[in-house]
Amino acid sequence: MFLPRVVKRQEPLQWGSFFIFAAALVVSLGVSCALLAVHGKPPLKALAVLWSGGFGGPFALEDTLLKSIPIFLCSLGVAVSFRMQVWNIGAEGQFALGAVGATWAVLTFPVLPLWAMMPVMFLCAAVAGGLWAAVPAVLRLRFGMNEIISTLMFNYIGILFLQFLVYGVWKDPTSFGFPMTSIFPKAAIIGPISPATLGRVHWGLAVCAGVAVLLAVFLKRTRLGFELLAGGENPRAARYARMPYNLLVLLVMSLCGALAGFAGCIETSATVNRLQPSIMVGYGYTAIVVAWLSRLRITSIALFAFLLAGLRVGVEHLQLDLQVPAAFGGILEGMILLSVLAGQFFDRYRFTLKGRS
Amino acid sequence: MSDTPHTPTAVAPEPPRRAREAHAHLPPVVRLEGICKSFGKVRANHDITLDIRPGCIKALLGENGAGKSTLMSILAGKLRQDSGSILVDGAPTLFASPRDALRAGIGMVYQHFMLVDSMTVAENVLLGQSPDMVLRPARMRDEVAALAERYGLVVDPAARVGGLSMGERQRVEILKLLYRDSRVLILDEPTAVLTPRETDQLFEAMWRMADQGKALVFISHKLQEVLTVADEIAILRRGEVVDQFSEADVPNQTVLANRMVGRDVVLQVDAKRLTPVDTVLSVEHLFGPGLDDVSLTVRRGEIVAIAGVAGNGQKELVEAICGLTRPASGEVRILGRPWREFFAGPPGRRGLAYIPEDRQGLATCRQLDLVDNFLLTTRNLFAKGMFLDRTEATNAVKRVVWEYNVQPGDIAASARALSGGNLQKLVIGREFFRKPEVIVAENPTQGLDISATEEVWGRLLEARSSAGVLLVTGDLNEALELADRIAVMYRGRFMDVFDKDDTAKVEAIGLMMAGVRPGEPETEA
Amino acid sequence: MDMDTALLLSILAATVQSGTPILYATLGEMFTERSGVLNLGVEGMMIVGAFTAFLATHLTGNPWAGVLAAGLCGGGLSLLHGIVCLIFQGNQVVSGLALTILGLGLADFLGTPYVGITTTGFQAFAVPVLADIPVLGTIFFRHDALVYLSYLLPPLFWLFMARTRPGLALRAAGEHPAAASAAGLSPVRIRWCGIFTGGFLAGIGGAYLSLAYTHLWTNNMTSGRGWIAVALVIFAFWRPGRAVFGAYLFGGVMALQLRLQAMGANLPSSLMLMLPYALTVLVLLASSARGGGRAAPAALGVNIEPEE
Amino acid sequence: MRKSVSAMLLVAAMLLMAALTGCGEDKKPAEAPKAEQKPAAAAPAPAAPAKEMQVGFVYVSPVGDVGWSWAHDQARKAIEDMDGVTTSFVESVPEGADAERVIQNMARKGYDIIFTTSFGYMDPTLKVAEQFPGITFMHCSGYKTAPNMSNYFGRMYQARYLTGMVAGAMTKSNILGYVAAFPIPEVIRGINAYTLGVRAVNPKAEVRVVWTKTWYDPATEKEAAKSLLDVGADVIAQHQDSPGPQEAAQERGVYSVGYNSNMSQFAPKSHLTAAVWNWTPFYKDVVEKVRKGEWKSGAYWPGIETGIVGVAPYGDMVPQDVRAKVDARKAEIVAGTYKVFSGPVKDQNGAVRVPEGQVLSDQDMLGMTWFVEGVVGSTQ
Repeated sequence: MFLPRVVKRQEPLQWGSFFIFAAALVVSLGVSCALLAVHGKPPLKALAVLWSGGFGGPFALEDTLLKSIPIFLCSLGVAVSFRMQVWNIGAEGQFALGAVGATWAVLTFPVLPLWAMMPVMFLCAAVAGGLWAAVPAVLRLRFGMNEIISTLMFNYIGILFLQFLVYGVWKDPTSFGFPMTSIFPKAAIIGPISPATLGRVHWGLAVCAGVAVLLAVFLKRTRLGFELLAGGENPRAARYARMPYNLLVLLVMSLCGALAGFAGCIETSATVNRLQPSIMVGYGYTAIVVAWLSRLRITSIALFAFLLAGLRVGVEHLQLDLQVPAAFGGILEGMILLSVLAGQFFDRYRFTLKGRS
Repeated sequence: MSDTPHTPTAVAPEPPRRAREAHAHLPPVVRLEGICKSFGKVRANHDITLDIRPGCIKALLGENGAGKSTLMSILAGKLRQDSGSILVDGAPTLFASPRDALRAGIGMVYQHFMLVDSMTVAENVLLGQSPDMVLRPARMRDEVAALAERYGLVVDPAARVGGLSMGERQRVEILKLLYRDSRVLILDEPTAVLTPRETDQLFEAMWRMADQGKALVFISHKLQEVLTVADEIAILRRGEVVDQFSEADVPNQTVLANRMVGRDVVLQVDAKRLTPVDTVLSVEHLFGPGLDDVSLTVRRGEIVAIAGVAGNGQKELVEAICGLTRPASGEVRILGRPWREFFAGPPGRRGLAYIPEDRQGLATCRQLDLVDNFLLTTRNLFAKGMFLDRTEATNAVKRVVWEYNVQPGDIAASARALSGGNLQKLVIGREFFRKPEVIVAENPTQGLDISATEEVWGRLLEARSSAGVLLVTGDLNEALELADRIAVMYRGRFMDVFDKDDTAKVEAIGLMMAGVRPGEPETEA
Repeated sequence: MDMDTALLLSILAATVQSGTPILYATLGEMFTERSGVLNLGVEGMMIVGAFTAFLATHLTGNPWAGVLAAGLCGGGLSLLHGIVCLIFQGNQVVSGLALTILGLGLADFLGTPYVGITTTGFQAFAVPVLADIPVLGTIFFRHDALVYLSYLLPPLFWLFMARTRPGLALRAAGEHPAAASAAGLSPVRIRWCGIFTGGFLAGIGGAYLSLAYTHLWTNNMTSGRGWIAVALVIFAFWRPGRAVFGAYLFGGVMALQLRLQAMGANLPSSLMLMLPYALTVLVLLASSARGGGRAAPAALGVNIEPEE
Repeated sequence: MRKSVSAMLLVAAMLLMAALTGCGEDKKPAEAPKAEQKPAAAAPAPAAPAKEMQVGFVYVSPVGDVGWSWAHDQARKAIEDMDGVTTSFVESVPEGADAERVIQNMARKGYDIIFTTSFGYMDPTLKVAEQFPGITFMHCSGYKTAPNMSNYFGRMYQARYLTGMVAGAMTKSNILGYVAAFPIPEVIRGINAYTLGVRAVNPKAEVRVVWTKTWYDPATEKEAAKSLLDVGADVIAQHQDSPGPQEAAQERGVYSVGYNSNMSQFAPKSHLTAAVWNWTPFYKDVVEKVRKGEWKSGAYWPGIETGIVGVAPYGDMVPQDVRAKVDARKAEIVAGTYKVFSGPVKDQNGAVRVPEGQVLSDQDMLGMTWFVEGVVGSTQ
């Protein structure tokens, strides 16, 4: 019998975890490419297109960077709540509510100047997204309701609520009845940072940087941040150390909602300049993949958000050049998540062949 | 720890063995030969050789951590040995899983019962061994009832396991093994969860089983019990068999104890009495799940020990006192402040310190480093507004690590790098850093070696000068060594609270642990 | 029969029909969860089932081949969850989510060329005698074969769990895997079976959508039904009887939301479409408030650590 | 051992799936666009010498849906057959930010004409059009234009009106069902025209509307049709791409009216007729004009007279007199002597929206958000 057996690792992996991640990536890309080959598409060329479409060249990088902004913001929130073992998969709905909140601000105070409009817009987005996330948190704390299901259902409800508004009361009277609000006033549009050098990359990137720094300081340097980190590590110990567990759950959920709300606000304002149902393209779900891959390290989140944004952009090129269906992106995301998840096994265990008598 | 010699257990004077000799001539059922097993760098078993004979009760005696459970888990197929072999009926056998061991007729009653609470007794007994595809509940019940009758293990086959007492559950565990005609039954610390009366019943059942030709292995660290029930004794120390005795040449208790701990002295400390002053903890008429009208006061300058068999409400009481569960009714006052007010904020200076039994799962986070673990309960001391002063915290951790001799002292390493004893030292260092005035310690020396135990005891006695200490322990010796007053807990209430000098009551602790008040006639527990 | 009664009966009949795919998926997930594994990938397995059912029927012309293919592929996809959680000790929540993402992607990717084709599939037929029972006949016995098959599942499920040896073993693996292991069973192997069976049933639930509900295939045709099934398992306290009730409750709401519009109710359609999702939240809230979580298998979602 | 068995099972299941798809592939007629064999144009310069015209299409749904995108793709294939033209398409492009990126990619890759065929592509198309003034953009179903961007649509409501006449003549219960996608003017206009057609031959009939909020969801759309059947409708019309409603009608043995293309293959026994698109002549014309440099920006809204919309062949059950009546009205519309929205037209509440003798303007039709009298339902 030469079957390997499993042994618990005594020392944590250091650099090995990087190789395991790389291996997981190779496995998932390999499986996906095999599928492409079965489908009659040249897999190597597809990989090349995927790469050049997402990362090869200034246009690609610009697109990827743009797309990684909302993914990054959603992922930050999801990562913090996953860390607390709060399975908030409602970033999608919180994103929608953030967009709704920002739009409400714009429609209610259309004449505010830029310096007042921006804070009001972001505040409303954060409040709307945060409250939308706080409801499942309260339901969990008060009634023990499973937050996975409730946040997911809140996604559907939130998106339909957005539709309800856009098809109804918020419909632009001059849009010929089409479901969209009127174009935001200039003051409510997040503009490009430097059209000459950075193309369409807008100030949302700066918001990301700001949020990331603040969050990093919050987690590393403040008492509440410490409680979040430790509480997520071991909920029993958190109770033992008399951390306000309920408050922490409420806090991470609201934080996640607020961050996803920021993302919704930025997408609405900077990318489409108005609210319309089509802003919902599943960033909230991609955020889950990013969050799990990066395990709360903010720099990793940035990296993986960029990677997965590039994947999404690259897949569009695949579609254009090789007529590969858009769903290929989903396959890649799913496979990467599954194989990385499986690969994390090696953080804690190793296989060995010795020890059989 | 050795069991205390002055615990009066109500044991029948002479084992009612009838068929002892019937099996004496038979060869061993199982022979362990040169078994070795390591976990990482820790050597749990080293070159162990043992015979297990039919009709014979073999005791495996050793301290916590001596390697008894590891050895038996290997025999039961749960763990795999690194080297060495298991001979069943003389033939070397490889156990890949408990299933293989069960097939070979070897079964184990684990310390933590392997029972499914939501199923009935009969279902649990027949789990994995009913021959039919379709279950017939009535027939299952009859079969189990008949079996229980035969070995004197009374339990209702139709009852759900979740509603049974610990003693009843243990009977179910044994029935499971008997049902599948196991030839070797391993009982891992079976008396830890039993009242003395239940212990006697267990011993009777064990003798009955041995008489019917079963080979039994009795794992324990309690000398008295081993001497009462065993036919043969093997002593394990630090993963090695240091001595084996057959019934004829069993030495006296003191010699056994010396062999077990590896040195002469049974640990004793010099606990000078202090004069208790103000009341720091008071519990009045506390009710709740598992608690039935508990009242207690602890004063500064004294140690109050709660003795009792595990599972009689100690955990619930501690959790209520330490703010983990809200008391259902009744009043808890800590340092004069009501429960709700006291536990409103994070732990601070001169408050309550809780040293829980579960140091790995409750008191620390395995993945975090020593500084973060230190900050768990001291974070309020290093808070500057909403921020944390990590530099100051790091310095404090360095001091504590040095002062309490925590090894290895790398404060950037994660807590899982520490052994149980060192982790306990860190926890105590952390809790005492806050200069607490109420200390709740729950089995603080469980799993610790002698020197660590000595140190922990010393720290607790020292802390007594400025604090009131509530010591919850399953180890009667510990209670008697450290405490000024002792409360005996049974089924969620105190049987009595008395001074250590009240010898009459101290003598009766064993009875009280079984729910019998001294002077009252003994009733069914 | 007057108009209103006829309408009511037809709504109830539609209730049974739209409840059926959810019932399959719910029972499947319940089976998996009873073995101690939480598989949130129901949506993914359903959609893969819907696609493969359509494809196999399209190729063979036999809808039963489609059902078989759907079961096998739904089960096959669920085995990925098994690999991640049973072998590699991965987090069950995240693995399930990944499975959903992957399943939706796979079905969409492979299925794009088949959008817009119809296939034979199952047709409704009245069960002789039973269909003539007043009221009940109309509601229950004028459907297709997969609906009739679904009537057998809950009692079979109950019988299996309560009255068979493998059922006992499965429950043990979900409640206390170490106890199952100590009893000589292999909880890991049992969980493999639980995962596969759950995937198999979810696949058939998907097959119902593309072979009986309609005879077409399209992306996202499960539209959240898999998630509703996950919620219903909690709502049902892990009991098959309540699962039937829950599935038909949702079928009823889905049938009703469109009929309210057809009857001329003047409500914004977005709000109507929220109904099933809002109901999921309410229903789950009700069962959580009643302590439904305590009915969960004790070891649900907890991986079995490998022995050394 | 156990693990390897399960792994093998898994592989087998995956292979099965892949094999099934593979087999399916073979049976499908080869229709891979030729563009994919060519290396992608490296130079993004839009002014590259146009030996070969490159025409790109952006679709909102899969081309296989036998619906909206399928109809456009039929025209694309026709263009592909023209000399010196190559085409490529991207399907299932979500409206919004992703659309902008896809269109931009096409523009960067040097396409000469880009057709964007869904309403939601309007703003993205406009944005990209501003960046690439040398490329011609054609946006379908919107209302915005730019110097290098036209919008275009067809007067589908004319065909809707004619199918309504057929339906109105065939109903017995005087309740007609209409499974509608989204409450946008295009759909509302179709419902109104259909209702006017119905009431032209059967003034007592009413049209009930159910919104599905889907363009292609067979399950929901079929269920919606059933819900209409349950309230007594005996003719079902639809404004989605899936044949789900047609199926529902056939199963209940009532009539149906299709949309986009001739849907009789899905419900031969119930399919009365369908309002169909035929984009080929219009698209060919656009390509020719661009090639010759005669293309002008504008809003194009051709009607039934150009053949861009039409009525599918009648089912066998449609009686001769009904056919004659509908054909006669079609001739009037083609000749321009009859306008669908000519007064008096009342809305749901009975208020006159178009007075006697007047005709609704194109502007009003494009922004229509109210139902005509005879429609039961909400426009939200």
